[in-house]
Amino acid sequence: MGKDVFEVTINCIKLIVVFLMMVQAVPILVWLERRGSAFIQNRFGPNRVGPLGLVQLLADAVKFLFKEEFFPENGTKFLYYAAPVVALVPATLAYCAIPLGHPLQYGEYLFRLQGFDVNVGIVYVLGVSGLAAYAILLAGFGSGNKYSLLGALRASAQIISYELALGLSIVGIILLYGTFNLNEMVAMQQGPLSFSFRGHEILVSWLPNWGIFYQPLGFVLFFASIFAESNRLPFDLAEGEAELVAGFHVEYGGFKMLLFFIGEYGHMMVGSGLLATFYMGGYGIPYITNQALWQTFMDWTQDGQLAHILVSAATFAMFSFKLALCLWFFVQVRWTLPRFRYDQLMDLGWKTMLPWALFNVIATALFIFVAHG
Amino acid sequence: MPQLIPATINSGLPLAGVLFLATFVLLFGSFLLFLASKLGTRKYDPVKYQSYECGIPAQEKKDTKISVKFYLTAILFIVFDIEIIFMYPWARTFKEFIDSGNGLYILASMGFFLFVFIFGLFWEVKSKALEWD
Amino acid sequence: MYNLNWFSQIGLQHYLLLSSALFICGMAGVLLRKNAIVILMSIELMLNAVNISFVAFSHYQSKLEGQIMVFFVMTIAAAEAAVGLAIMVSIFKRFREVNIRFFERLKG
Amino acid sequence: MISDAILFWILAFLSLSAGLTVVMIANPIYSALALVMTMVSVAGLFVTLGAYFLAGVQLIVYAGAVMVLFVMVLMLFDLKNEVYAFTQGLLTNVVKLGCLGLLAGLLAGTLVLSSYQSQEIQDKVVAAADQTKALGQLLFTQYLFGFEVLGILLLIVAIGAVALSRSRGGTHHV
Repeated sequence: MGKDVFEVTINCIKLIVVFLMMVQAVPILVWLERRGSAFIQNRFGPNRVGPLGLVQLLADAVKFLFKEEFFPENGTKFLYYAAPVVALVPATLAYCAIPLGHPLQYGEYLFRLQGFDVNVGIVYVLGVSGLAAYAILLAGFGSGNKYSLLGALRASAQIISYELALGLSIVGIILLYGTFNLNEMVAMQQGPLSFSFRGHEILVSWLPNWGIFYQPLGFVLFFASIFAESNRLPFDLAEGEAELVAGFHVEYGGFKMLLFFIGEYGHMMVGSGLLATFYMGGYGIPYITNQALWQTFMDWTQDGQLAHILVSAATFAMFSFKLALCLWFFVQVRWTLPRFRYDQLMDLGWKTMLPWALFNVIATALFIFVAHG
Repeated sequence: MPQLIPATINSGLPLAGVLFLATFVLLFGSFLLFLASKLGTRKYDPVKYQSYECGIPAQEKKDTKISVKFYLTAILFIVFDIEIIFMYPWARTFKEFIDSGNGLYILASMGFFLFVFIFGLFWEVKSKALEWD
Repeated sequence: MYNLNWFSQIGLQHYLLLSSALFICGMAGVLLRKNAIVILMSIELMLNAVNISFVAFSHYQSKLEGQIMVFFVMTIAAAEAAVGLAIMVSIFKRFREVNIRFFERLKG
Repeated sequence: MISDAILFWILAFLSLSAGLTVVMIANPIYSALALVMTMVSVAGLFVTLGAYFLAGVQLIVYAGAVMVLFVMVLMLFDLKNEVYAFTQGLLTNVVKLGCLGLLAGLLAGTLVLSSYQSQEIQDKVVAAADQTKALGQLLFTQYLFGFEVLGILLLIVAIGAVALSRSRGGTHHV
């Protein structure tokens, strides 16, 4: 955690701040989703409360606080109340492992712009977010309702099915970078596209050195998988309204519902953050290495400390921009594609994406073998 | 010449931070639920507390028929998940093996494993274990 | 001999003590419980306890072989759970029962 | 290191209390959830021992896959609460006593034995810097055969599970 009391305190505060950043992004995302859908469907959307309706979600949150407490009589009390709280944990723990910006050196202290630096970053994120199935299962069983149970089963079967394609597309990433650490991956994606092929150095100066150009198929598979993992349309079979009413959260309302929402949007943010880190250079600014960026700021300000701060700020802004772009895709896709049928969903996961992910692994391994040999 | 510090200093896994954050999040969620339960109004009505059943009175919950496909999916998931986990250390050390001149060896060892993996997947598809209806 | 130092200096013996305690927990579960699924879970608990001691030995003797063994144990445990649960499901589907006392009647 | 000691005691408390809950509690669903808790804290113990990759695998395989299957199966069975979780009778009491005796013996043995050896072993703690790489290299050279055999074992499990789910469940009628 750190060497002395000051550093430990800063690290604890930083963890809470990252968590709160994730929580406060949810109202903005919901607003974006509602306004965006209204824009796509030629409506207005929420526009009364505050400028552009921005305060609408704050008003909703306050309303949620005063909703009536409610417990279905067939339910199991402990599981029913534990589920929404548990739903928060996996997304938060995973999100805190994603690097949000270049580490900041301040005097003798080093502050990371990320919750914690894990040297087995990918494995940790996968392991922690795998726990998300429990919140769904607890909610489904704790409500004591057939629809909830069926929705929970569907959701967890869907999540675990797409975890396979997700895990396999990450094998391609590990082959490419040769590390589990997310920071090292970002460091390898700096500058313009360049790689060595059988001893020849090849430089493509008009493209950034991003993973998406090495792993285009892996990118598509990963992108589709994170939609399924976060139960978003076109994969939101868990809450097919026509068949299951609302899936595993039929019996939930008020603030408990909001906690589930925060968990779901948290998963979206984890998925988008990983997508940006693996395939789009993470917090790195395209075409420029971080060292060159620092040099530019150094020449400009003539102050090493200020340049460090500026590098961190610029990379953080870059990461936020990439994250927002990915999140907008989630919204855009929701209002573009129709929902799958359940057998189509399972077929897509097991019979289409899994073989293609296997093909991606084999092709990547062969390419690296040829290029290095 | 001054340098920008490198982005990575291998620091293991800060377990204390993870535990702290998990505890904080659990307390945060419980506190909000507690607050909501204190602030909310309460009016008792027996119908309100029945299970939601699209308007008709809830029936007995006995003998809910659940498709065996769900277990089968979960079991097959376990099997394939472990095979994928085995590929992680392989992918991690792949470049080192190539650099030490053992590229063909590591490729062949994973080739056999992948052959078994693909054979299993092919068999599952062929035996219609993955069909949903 | 064992003063406050014993609590602040964590060594191999702490992990071994914990491992043996967890192992006995699991063993008691296997021997005493009636529900067959709980028995399967207790076996998983025992395997986990063994894994702790494997990793502890590997750490304190700076040999990685212990970790490889844990890898293999985990795989076999998962395989065992998968097959065991598949058997449980097919028994439950037919007889609506997971009590091990009931299985005595399955002799053929 | 006092902070390591604190972490160890927290995790030991969590895993032991959860492990006891698995065995003691009558409702199998709570039993399974307690086992999830045990798995997660065992993953934490692996981290304190420097086995980061194994901790991740423990989370993914045990907590994320095997226990999900257990919880799913239990929720679908929807068993009624067992009043008597344990078997009854003389034999049970003998087994209980035997467990206690074995526990006492193991604890005493560990204490006595490790007080002899702990000094010499503790000096050469492995450097945790790049264990994952070394682990991979060891797995794919010295233990390659076991690795390939496990692949075949997993194939057999997959086929067996499908066959079991198709079976009608025995030839006799109740």
